[in-house]
Amino acid sequence: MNSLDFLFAYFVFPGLLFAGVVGLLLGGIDRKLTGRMQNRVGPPIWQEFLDVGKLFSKEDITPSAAQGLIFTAAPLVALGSIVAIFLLLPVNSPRPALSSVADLIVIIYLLNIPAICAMLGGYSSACPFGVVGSGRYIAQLLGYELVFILAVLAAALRVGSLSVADVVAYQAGKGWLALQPRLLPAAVAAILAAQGKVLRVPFDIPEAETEIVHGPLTEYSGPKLALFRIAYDIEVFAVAALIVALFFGGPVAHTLDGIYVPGVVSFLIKCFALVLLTTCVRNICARLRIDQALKFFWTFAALLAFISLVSVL
Amino acid sequence: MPRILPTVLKNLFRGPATIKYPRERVEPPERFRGKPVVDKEMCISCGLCVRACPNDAISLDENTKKPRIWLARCIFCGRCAEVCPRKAIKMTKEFELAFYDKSKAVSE
Amino acid sequence: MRAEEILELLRDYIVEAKSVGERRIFATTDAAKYRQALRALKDRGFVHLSTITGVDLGDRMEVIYHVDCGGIVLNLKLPLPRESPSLRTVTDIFPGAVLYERDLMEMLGVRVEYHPDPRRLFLPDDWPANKYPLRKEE
Amino acid sequence: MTFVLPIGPQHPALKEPEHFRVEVKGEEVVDVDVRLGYVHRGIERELARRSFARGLFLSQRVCGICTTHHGLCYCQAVEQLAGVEVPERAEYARTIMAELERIQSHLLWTGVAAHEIGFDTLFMLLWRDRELVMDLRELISGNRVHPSMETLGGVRWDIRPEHELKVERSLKKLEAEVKRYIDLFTSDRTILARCEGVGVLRRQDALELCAVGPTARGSGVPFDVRRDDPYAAYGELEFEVVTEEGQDVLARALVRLREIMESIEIIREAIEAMPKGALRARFPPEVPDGEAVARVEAPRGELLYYVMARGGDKPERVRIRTPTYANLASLKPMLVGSTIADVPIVLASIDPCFSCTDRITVVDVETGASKVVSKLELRRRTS
Repeated sequence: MNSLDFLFAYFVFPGLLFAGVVGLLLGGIDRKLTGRMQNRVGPPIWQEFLDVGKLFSKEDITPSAAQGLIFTAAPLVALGSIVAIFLLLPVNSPRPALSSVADLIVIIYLLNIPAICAMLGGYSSACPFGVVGSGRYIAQLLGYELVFILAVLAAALRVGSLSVADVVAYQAGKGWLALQPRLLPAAVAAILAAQGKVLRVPFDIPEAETEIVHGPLTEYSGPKLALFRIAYDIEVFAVAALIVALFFGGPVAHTLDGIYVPGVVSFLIKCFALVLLTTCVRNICARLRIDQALKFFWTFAALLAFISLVSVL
Repeated sequence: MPRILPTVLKNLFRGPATIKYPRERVEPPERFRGKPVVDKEMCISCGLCVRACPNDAISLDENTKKPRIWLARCIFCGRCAEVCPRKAIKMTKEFELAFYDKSKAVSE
Repeated sequence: MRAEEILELLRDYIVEAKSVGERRIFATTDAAKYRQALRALKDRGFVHLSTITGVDLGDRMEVIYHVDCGGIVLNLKLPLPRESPSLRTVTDIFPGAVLYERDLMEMLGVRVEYHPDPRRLFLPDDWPANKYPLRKEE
Repeated sequence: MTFVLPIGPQHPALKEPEHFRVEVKGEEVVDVDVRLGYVHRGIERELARRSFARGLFLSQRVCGICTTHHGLCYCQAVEQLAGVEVPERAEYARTIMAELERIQSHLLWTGVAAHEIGFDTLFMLLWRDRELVMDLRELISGNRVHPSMETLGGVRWDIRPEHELKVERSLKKLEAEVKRYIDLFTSDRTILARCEGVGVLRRQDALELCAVGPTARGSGVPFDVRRDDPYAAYGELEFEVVTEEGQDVLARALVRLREIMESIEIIREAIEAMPKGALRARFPPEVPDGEAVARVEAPRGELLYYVMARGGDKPERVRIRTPTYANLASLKPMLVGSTIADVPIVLASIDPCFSCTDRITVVDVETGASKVVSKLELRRRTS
């Protein structure tokens, strides 16, 4: 894995360019479907590209009361870390670009960095809405992270290794983990936690538009907000990719009645299906309060994950 | 099972309730009160409309003595069209009345 | 509860009264007895004070309590001197009057004693102290 | 340690500029103070300077959502003063327009409430159905927001048979949709989680603080001007006053939704019973000396106009007390004790209309002369 390959992997194929384009496209499709579900025309699919493009052309403002350094660094670190995850995730072949023994734990942490960056951005922006939003974000993170880790552990224990490549290889042989009765609760728990992780209604409490404007990102505008928007869209794609890799077989090429379906395509279809699910969920419920969300995560979702964890021991 | 799910899924396959204005347009109904237009020949310069207008948006031209309606002040209530004895003022169906230059916001 | 019964109820608190139409009564009272009148209405079960209106009649000021008595609107008029109009708060009888009295103080300059929260309601903070918009300046 | 969270005057939850100083300890609301005056246009002084015919159009513009009710209330007050009898057909036409306005106002509110609790799909669907009623208003009067159908002495246009046909068809469609919304509001778990037991206004507080409209009826107070003090054609129509016992945000929402169903029945009844006859009675330019109080049941509650005239064609004093003004006092018992997340939905639950509430007179006195402040200057002063 010499440095040139690494640069190519980071910036072009599974990294920034690919993940960015697919992430923004998924975001655009999500907005179009939401529009149609709400009986309106909805924006074109490439709307996310237009939004991000316009934001980059805007003036870059840092509030005077904010700690400039953290305020500016937060979006950059968020984007950098979320793109790094794609090196560790199996995208086109069962073996991810960078593979090591326990990369599952590295992925879990990398997935949390954008959330922490948003919190840092919120606190550093010295705006009351930012502070309240970040506080809520931490509370919600404690909620869904517990469930997500339990679910991922259940899958890893079932396979017996903490490396994504092994999990994908195991599933290639024995079929999707989600279909196994002992691991189905974990899959459902992971999807519920994903709804919280990507801040979709009913869990978009940190960014509750009608209560605290835009939560941690209230003071962000222009290029910094564009970076956060890209990081957010890629994060949605990354969470979907991880759940697909762990529970739905990952990028396994198979032939469907004669047509050869390459790994990447099946992987993208499965990710798209998951994102479609979150879109559907977000259009049929209202936003919960932070205490209700925590109660939901710690009781219902955690129980599901725990059941499959115990059954797999 | 949330009651709104069937509605939401049905909406996916139903056409949107919204249209792509301004490319597609909807014809306003017959009684629509849009921009008031003055028919100069019919007008007998009686000034009833000037008095009836609740917002003093109508004034008679100095020399031609015909009503001039300042659209920036007009509230499109239709009183002028109602009181005009010769029905010289009519409320058209035109409602796109944005102007860059305020002096042009006038209906002669 | 027809108009006559209400007039009967308030007979010794009001100076003169006339009922207009089926469901409107205009009664005038004076500074000493207006609180007993409102108290009698409250005890009789009419709890809804629609609003308090302040009118500057030029030679004197008038504060009108509009009370809803089961569909009939009783307008209790209280004349006040124009120089330094003042009256006691009625929030102890009708707690809902708290905003209306602030409005009265701000717009007409009627001093309402013992008001729980005598701050400004509508006018901006930098509004000159003793200027009252609803007073007749001429 | 309490922390003051400023909500407003610019805030996405508030469609109009008002300012709430919410004192919170952590997420729990300790105290609320409301500060108004940002859309303060001095309408009452303006009305005193305008003749009755012109003042009617200004009174309709006190509020953008309940324009018919403001115009109707002003007309009735002035008609009481002048002793003018409004023809029967005009009374029915006024009732129909008033009920159409109540339906669109309640649909608008329910949509905004759904948006406050993050249910955007419901928000979009509710506002799509509201277009059915807005199109009816535009069909009958030529303008969807300011129909200004009522005028001194009657109504300006007639509701012709082909209009009645369209009204009937749209109402049937609307009735089906609203039934589904009522079913949704009583069953959807996420809506119940955000609305049930939130912003409780006890019946005793509602009575003490003189709450009006759905805010009071949601706490079991059966106070409705249409039944207690009937105006227009409400005396001849049967309808029942909708009340709920829940005393919380959900109860107020259900009152409004059920009132839509009631209004649909009222409109159907009114269309059937509408007699033939004149649309307007002659209205004298001069009005005798005297005073009058008119009340209507606006979508948000009891709306009261007090008009006092000393002869001539201009009123001496006009007092407008809007329903939101009456409900403001009830906000405190509702909010104290709830959490920050509940503040927007509780604020919205009284369906506040602040352009209604800020309309008292302002006169620029620095220059000494009693020059009335122009609207533009007024906004500069208060912004």
